[in-house]
Amino acid sequence: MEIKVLFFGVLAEVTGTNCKHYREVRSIGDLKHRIQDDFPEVVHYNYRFSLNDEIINNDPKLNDGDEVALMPPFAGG
Amino acid sequence: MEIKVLFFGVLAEVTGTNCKHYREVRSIGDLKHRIQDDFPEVVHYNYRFSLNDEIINNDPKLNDGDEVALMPPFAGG
Amino acid sequence: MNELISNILYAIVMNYLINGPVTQNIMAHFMEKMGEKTDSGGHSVFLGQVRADEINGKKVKAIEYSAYGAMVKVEADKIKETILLQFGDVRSIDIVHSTGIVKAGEISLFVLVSAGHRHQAIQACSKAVELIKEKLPVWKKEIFEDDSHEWKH
Amino acid sequence: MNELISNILYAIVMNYLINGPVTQNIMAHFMEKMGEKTDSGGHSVFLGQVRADEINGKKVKAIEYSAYGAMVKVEADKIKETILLQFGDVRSIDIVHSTGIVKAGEISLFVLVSAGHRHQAIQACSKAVELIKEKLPVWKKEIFEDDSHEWKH
Repeated sequence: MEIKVLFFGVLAEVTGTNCKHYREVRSIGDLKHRIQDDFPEVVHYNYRFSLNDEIINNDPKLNDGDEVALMPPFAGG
Repeated sequence: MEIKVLFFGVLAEVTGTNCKHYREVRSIGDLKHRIQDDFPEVVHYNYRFSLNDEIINNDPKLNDGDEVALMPPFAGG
Repeated sequence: MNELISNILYAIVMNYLINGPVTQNIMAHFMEKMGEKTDSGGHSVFLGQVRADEINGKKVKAIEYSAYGAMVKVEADKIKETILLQFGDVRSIDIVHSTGIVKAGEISLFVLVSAGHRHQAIQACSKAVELIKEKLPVWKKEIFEDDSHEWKH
Repeated sequence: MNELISNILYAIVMNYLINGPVTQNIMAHFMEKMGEKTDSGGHSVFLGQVRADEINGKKVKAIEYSAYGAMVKVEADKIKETILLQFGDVRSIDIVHSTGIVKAGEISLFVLVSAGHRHQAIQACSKAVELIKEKLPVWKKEIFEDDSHEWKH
């Protein structure tokens, strides 16, 4: 299985990427460790996860084709 | 002395005039009677007086050249 | 913009009244000026529109407004002062009100308030609209499709 | 209006986002539609403008916005539903937000709420603006005159 991870705002800047694919990642908790291994600097930032366009507060299982985003606090307007 | 009296809104309609001059009228109270003599129908309507662009709640003396208006409740917007 | 139009717009800005509806062109004039104030962060606009109400089976086709022009000027100036005193973040207030015939679907009142931040822009615009309704010496009669009319209070 | 422009406007209406500032032309498009709803009595518009703030002696010349487009669509649809449920007199809600570069003095957010009567138009527009700030996945960085930048939270 493969999922797509999007980085927004300051997290796109500090990771140097907008998008990265991860394979064989079972849950958001699992993914969070994988991302921190790749981009240690993200631990310094405040962010939430979304899964398929919905903000999540729990630790759901991930499925093939899922889209996850790392979202710093919103600042629209 | 002569003053100018303006009629607005429904009062312009029921009196059939926008403007009438009155001579030798000493106060708003005095003027009110003179207007009611000329246009008895105004007693059926709710209105306030203004004197020289200011709403008045008392009974001031009138002076030559004053402009008085009879104003039904406002309905702008 | 040619000189004639510019003079007409100047008269509206100074006297608050326009004969007929507040057109898209007039609104555009005020909205184009917004960007000049680069210390503004929010603009709140209110537009009053003539509604095609149905009253006792008769449909409103237009409203005819009349106004006491000299006193509108005095009162609208006061409203602007009041708002500027109460809302320290407000940078500017524009008010345009129609006189004469305004058809259903057309705009009869335009209020634009610019402020440094959104909350004061929105609150001040809302307050200005309430003061306009309460204080401006303007009267209206609804004109129905059969050309009969009724004064509104 | 030619077909290309009409397609661009349709995409804005459906997706809420536009690349670059909300221009006078785009605002005019939405404001021209207002008169079609002759049961509307009031329209409340909010415009968010990029402010030329000075921060530590450096002046903001622009803001660069980025957005999570798919989620903006989901969240803005939800905001519209929320407002329509809460304010029964509201007839329509339009929202346009910029992505990319918007210069100081330019408009980055346009919200237009039409209602039967003024109070609900004004309150619903204010509520929509708060929900947009809270719920839309949009990020911004201020770009200074020396081309340095700072992320805003």
